[in-house]
Amino acid sequence: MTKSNATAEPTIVAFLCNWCSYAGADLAGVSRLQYPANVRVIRVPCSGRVDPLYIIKALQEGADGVLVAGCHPGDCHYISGNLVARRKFAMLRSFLEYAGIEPERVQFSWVSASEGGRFASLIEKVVADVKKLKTGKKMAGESRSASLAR
Amino acid sequence: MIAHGGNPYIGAPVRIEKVTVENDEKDLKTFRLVFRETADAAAFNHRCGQFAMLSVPGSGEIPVGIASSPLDKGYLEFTVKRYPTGVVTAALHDLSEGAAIGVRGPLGNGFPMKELEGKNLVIVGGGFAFTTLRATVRYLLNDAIRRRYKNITILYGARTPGELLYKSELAEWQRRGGIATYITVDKGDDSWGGRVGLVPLVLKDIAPSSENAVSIVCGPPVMLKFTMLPLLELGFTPETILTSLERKMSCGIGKCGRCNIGGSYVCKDGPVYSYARIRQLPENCF
Amino acid sequence: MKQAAIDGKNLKKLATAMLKQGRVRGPVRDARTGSVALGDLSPKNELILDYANFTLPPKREFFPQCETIATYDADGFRPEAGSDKQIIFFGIRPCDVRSLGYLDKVFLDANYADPYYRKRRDHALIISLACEKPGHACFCTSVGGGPAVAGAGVDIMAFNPGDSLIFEAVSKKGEDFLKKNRALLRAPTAAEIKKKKQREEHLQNALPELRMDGVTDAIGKNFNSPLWDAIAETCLGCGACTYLCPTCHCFDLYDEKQGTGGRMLRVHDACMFASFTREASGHNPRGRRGERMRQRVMHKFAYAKENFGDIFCVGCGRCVVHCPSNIDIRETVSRAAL
Amino acid sequence: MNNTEKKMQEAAARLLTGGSVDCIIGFENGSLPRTARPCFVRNAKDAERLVWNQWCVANLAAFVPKLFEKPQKPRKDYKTPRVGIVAKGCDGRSIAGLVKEQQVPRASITIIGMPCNGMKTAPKGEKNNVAGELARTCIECVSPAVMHADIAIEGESRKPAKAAYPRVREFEKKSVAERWRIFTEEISRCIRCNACREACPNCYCKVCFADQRKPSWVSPAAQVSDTMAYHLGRMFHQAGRCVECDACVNACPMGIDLRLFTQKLASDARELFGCVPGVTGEDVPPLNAFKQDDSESFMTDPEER
Repeated sequence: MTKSNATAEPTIVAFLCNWCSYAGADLAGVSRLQYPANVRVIRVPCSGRVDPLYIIKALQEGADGVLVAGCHPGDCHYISGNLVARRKFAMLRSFLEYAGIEPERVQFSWVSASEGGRFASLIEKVVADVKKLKTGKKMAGESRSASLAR
Repeated sequence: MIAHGGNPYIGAPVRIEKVTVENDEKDLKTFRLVFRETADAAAFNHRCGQFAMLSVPGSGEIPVGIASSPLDKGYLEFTVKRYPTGVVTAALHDLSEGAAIGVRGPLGNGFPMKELEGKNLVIVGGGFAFTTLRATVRYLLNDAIRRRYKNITILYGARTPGELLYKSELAEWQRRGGIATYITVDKGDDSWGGRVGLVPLVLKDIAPSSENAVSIVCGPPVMLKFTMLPLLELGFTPETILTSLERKMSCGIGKCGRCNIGGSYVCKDGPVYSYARIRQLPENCF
Repeated sequence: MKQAAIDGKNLKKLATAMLKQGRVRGPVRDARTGSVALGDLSPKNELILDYANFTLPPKREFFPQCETIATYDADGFRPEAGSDKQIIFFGIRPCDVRSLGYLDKVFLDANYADPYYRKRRDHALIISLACEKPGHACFCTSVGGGPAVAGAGVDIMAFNPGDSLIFEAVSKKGEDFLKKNRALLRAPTAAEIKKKKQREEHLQNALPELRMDGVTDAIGKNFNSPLWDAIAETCLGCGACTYLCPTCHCFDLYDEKQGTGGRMLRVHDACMFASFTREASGHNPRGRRGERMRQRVMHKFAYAKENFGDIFCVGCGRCVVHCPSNIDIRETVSRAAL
Repeated sequence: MNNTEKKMQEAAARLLTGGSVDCIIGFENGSLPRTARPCFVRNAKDAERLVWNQWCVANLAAFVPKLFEKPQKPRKDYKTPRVGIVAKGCDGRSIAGLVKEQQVPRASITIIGMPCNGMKTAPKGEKNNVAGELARTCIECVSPAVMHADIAIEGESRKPAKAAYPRVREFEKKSVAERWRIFTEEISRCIRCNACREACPNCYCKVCFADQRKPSWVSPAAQVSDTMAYHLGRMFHQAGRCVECDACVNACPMGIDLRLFTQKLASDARELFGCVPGVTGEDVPPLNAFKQDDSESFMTDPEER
């Protein structure tokens, strides 16, 4: 990850579910669809596996944005993992936004294994959203080196 | 103490020269370290039973007993067990030969080798706590040193034959004269022709004389606990039983506050204590 | 110049003069909470004289909660050099000054002097201000101090007998400071000195007295008492007591990776946390809350006495006030010393 | 002595004499003026130590999960303890939550439900501020009555407030940058003493994520970004579980306004899932459940432009 504070080329960490969204990303690749190279993919078994701490940690370690994608409702390999995730992320996104982390930085979406095109446009949208933000690396930029000698 | 530019918190740079896997489980490795600066190497003079902090950049530091003899010049050896939950031990085990780490030490008091001269020594070790005892035995076996001490008896036990450390050295000690070496395992296997039995029981069996003798015991807490009684029965007084304790440490120089037992700091006042002293300490040490 | 006085109205001028001589840390109003905290003096942040004490102890100025002690990369470690800037500390309470004297014993011992602490101490001038209104949990007089008693490590002791401040230089550094600023100072009047004496006597007797003689031996005998578990029953296991204690100095060293390099940090740690002594094998020599409570109390009242000759408690009362369960060290000590 | 306090002492003494509980967790007078502090009472004689006044602000449920931790090595003589607890509305809500999350066997707990007129807090360490103020959590409390009391002590209680979250609404109106500034300012006061976590009845994890070192989610270094991660993580673990008791706020020695943030979680849980933890809601915490028609308006649809 770069150390710069600019959002010119942001780093997006994408947590993709193994069964749908990761396959969707694969399909985008196989289909030679163009999408920005800013994304760093982390494959997870299910969107329900994504602990909010993963997202917070990614932001703290310097990610400019985080994307979580899983199977569409009804398609979850584990029946309901994505539905539990949906509730969790609804609250998480609202909470982070409340604390001052721009909603553009933390996004969630459904991408199925056949939606290579949707994946490519999703990445385009997320990268464009994050590029619009004034500052990069929200949490990391804030204070990694600041010490609290009070 | 050798550390980076005299700063007691920062290790002097060393290189891992050689890694030896010691046991069947492959969770015990001996690391041979060589100082990057010759001045550091020349100035590092440890006593048997002392320890040092090994610093793995990015992971942290751990206190480890020095397994090489003070007479082994040019390098230091440490045997480290990898714990599934341990951050530093795991990182250290993942390093290969040539990697750069840090060492600060020697720390702690060590065994009083000078005071032990002219005595019979009974060295009892169990498991991977044998490391500083190995340093001691290597030291004692030096020809110039050996004659300063009388009879030397070594008893070393491990859970299984595959868990015995320093196997080739053990074999050599058993072959050579001048010391009596007893090796035992808790549980033998098909290839094991040696003794089978727990260290305290074997100790009773071989019954070394306590006359003009000092016993040095290192091992897991439960072994220490059950070894004290047979030693006392053999006539060793609490003052003539020495042992080495372990505690979690961070600074190694008596400041960070976690290794103390009562008012005694294991890093600085220990790790070597006589059984007499241990009985004075308020907590159960093992 | 050993003794000097300054009129209240000239205090601002002294502040301006001090700011020219270095960074000045003193009692200033915290904009967010309205309370008085130890902060940077500036033309906007005026010195305040009416306060009991700061929530955070001054140890943090010399032994910060988190400091980088070295950075490293492929070439090896580079120890942090630290700042060469002089800092004038104004208004450190006498109890807290004494705590610095105790920390000196720990960090500046003959064998392993701590270079980071050393540097900060060497670059500091400490002006202590006698207490006018001790807080309701203060018990400094019971542990060998007093609201107007200068502790080891102070450079100048200041008193506030009314509309003026009286300074008494205790160290050479303090004398130099008074000499340097003599244009703003005058000799104290006899009336001022008399008033100061009266206040001192009054304050020394104003605080409740706890019996502390023999406490070390008495606690030592109760090491294995079930009392500790009983006292710790309502302990939540947080570190408020230790982090706010001016003499608690336990720390951890922590490595933080950043790319191919990283840094070594020293961070405050607390004996009240279970993780403090938990070993990689899972074994914890102080696994119970009562054992950790015992460690904290014994460290101050027995082990410090054994190792350094002093009880490491200055009676500031922070742990009493800020414990979420109001576990009161005064009560703990008297129970344990029975 | 007030009548409520007397009745509570009698109830406690009765429970202990009758042998239906092993201990009672209640309040006793603190060592400082204007404080009451938690205490454990084990025999009926000591029940007179128990007090009930306007300073009984701590949430006693925080002590309960630890009492039910089983010994590491199974012991034949281990018996599940039976615990009595002197509870306000908030303590009661926390117990209900702990029962729901199976941390505490309901049958082993006897709740002495107290009438609650709201508790006062005084600034810590200031000598002359005698008054103390009604705690914000009490002013905004939506359920002062103990709902699951086994023994209900009669007396006057506050009227439930309407759930309105005015400070949350006000904060939401600020710009994202301003919110971040305030969040940063509050969090940077933190000294990482963990008092918020330890005082919280819902923080019963045996090893907190913040203490894990493999992986290390949050560095022990009290740098602002670590501290942010700690608080975001800890608070979000309370999503749909926080009973708004302000145990964290009262425990904090630095006076950090954690309520400003925990209330957002409470507000969202109510709005999105109709859950008021410890009062209404599904049989499991809302984030352990789902509905087919949960809102997903927050999700990104790349095709919608």
